[in-house]
Amino acid sequence: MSFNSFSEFLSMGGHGLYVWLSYALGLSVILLNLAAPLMERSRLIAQLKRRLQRENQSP
Amino acid sequence: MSQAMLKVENLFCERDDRVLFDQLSFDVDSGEIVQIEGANGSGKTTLLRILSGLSRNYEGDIYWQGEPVDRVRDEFRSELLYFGHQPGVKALLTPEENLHWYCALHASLDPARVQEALEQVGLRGFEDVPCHTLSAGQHRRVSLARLYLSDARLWILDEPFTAIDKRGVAAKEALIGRHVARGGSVILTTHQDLQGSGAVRSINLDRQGERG
Amino acid sequence: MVEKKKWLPRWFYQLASPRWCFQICGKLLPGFSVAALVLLLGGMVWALLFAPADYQQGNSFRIIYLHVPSAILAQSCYMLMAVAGAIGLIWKMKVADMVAKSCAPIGATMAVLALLTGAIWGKPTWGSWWVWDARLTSMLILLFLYLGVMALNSAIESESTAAQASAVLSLVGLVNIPIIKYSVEWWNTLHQPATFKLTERPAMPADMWVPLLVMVVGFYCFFAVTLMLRLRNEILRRERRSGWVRDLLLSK
Amino acid sequence: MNQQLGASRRPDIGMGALFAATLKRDLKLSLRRKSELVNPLIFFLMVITLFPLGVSPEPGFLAELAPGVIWVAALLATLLSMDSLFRTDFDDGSLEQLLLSPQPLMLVVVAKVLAHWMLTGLALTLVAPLISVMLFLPAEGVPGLMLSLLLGTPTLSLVGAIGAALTVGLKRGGVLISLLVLPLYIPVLIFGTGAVQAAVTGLPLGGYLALLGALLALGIVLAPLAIGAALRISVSG
Repeated sequence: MSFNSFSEFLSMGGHGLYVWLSYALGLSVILLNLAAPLMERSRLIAQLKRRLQRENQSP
Repeated sequence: MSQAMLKVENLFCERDDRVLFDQLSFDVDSGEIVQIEGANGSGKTTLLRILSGLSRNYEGDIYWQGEPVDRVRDEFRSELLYFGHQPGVKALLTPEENLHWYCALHASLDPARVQEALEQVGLRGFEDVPCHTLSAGQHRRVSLARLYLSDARLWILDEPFTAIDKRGVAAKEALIGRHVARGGSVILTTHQDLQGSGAVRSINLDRQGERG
Repeated sequence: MVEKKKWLPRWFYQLASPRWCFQICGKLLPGFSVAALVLLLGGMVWALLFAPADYQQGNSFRIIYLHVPSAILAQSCYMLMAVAGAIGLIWKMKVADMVAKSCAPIGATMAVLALLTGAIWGKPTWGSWWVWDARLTSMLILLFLYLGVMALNSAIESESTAAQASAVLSLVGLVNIPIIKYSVEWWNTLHQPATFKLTERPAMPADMWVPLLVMVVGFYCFFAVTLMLRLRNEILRRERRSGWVRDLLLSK
Repeated sequence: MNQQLGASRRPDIGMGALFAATLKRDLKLSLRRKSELVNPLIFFLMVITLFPLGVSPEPGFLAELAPGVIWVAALLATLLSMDSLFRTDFDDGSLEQLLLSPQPLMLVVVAKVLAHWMLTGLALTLVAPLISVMLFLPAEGVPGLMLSLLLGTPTLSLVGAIGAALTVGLKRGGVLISLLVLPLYIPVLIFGTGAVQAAVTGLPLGGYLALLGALLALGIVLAPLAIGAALRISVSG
């Protein structure tokens, strides 16, 4: 462990803003990259289903 | 030679979410005229572009004299004359300059015959005026002069008779007839009935679309 | 396909089948997800808590554990995109086209992340948010290349034409990347003396580079997950008219 | 008229003739449309004029800025003219005829790019001394400027043509081309301005010119391949 206390861990030797900003950005980019295709998937499936129903109604 | 000149097998093509044709198969033999029919938007132009090798968004096989067309691309191209929607005529160049460049693209054509071809389409005296000063019909005739120059065996003509007067149409039909008599083949689309060009086989794309 | 190339292994043809690819991605997804989660979480904890601080840069050095993996991923993702595009062009393989298309947005976001973390690291180190450092500049240009491919892909309506055109562009980009990198590095040495760099450092101790390695592998696993998610969407969309997609939809 | 069909094939003849014919045709076409011919030049001059107005007219400062400004302006002027390279041919159907020719497509493509370069890159190179006077570039830098432009602008045309070929089927390709092509222009820009700066400070030019030449050689070998493939793809769509 490189830190003695939690507040020291948060401040990161004065560079806390930069380190935590980076990790927040990193996490959000990763989560965004997972959320986007998952949302796209549910949207796509709903759209394709509607389409299929439309086609079945009017063959 | 029993082999068909052009053989199409199981052609499939879709555009904008719509199947234009599916499992389309036909042969074109030498000495044949094949007319592609169908309503507007049925894929006539698309089919001609696929056959000529311009469009590659299709599935299926096309054979030129028994060989897959992709393997004999250069031979195929030197035996092909394609006449599309856009006539391929530069408005800033004169009819003569336009045809000379066409001859440069097809090394087998003799530039010395350009004058003769222009005379045949009735553009004598217009050889050296820029094409943009010509009428729409004359403009198109510059492109049609290629038919008189050509020694290609397969002609693919997309609406060759638009903006051409009656007498011109008769002359073009006679030309097509002569081409076929020499052993060439023609695949074309037209809104007019063909007369006096011998036997015309037609392929209708409308029924294709329903099946697909 | 006009002729089948006999010398290619069988899995290549199986991969060429969208349906098979969709299923295999579905099977691989859980494993990769778990691996990515474990490696990324473990790596981050290790990087933030246990890795030693750099004697020159202090704790801002911990940004490297995000910056380097994202930069590496941004580059390899471009490579994959171009290679997949080439396979799609040569063998008319639909799945390869879809892989190439799915790669672009992931790679672009990775390039953005590498740029942002680089800029944030620059503030305490160089004293400004942006320095025309060779690596950052090349990464910016890589981002432009990604944006170009994506813009071209979305501008062309026909799906197969868009895929082919993007493939040509990404191949042109692939040839250019080494040239761009070389020229930028050379320009950089010409214009400013080399200050100390974010990455190139002699003999990093093991307790610094092991967590870095964990993060790099974790990022690759994460990349595999998000690529497969996107690929499955793309397969569904492009194969919407085929029977198996219809059956799949009806069963849901 | 009555000759046997396909009788007198003369393949492989007329490749040089085709190259010359295409070059002549494209030059003729540009010369008959005078406004388009001078537009890139006027654009070049105007961009140059903006810098003293926008930054500072102070000679020493401008002299320092000159290599970069001239190169960036040349780059943008080339880019501006790029869109029309295949556009008119696409619109009137000439491009279709070109693609259906049994002759090698690359030959025609290189001829077209050469014609384009002669009327943009070469023209820009020739007016560059005038511009360098306006921007107070020291006289020692002028040969370096002209040589670097002479070697660099053909590469710009070749790479730009790839972008033009990729976007020729699109209605609004103009802005997109810049997005696709500008990142690829960066090495030429770096080595080009490097050459001019070296010339100004009296350093040897050879290395820079060799690099620009290497880029050009690579471009001549690879770009026509990409342009040809891109044209077939664009027309196919």
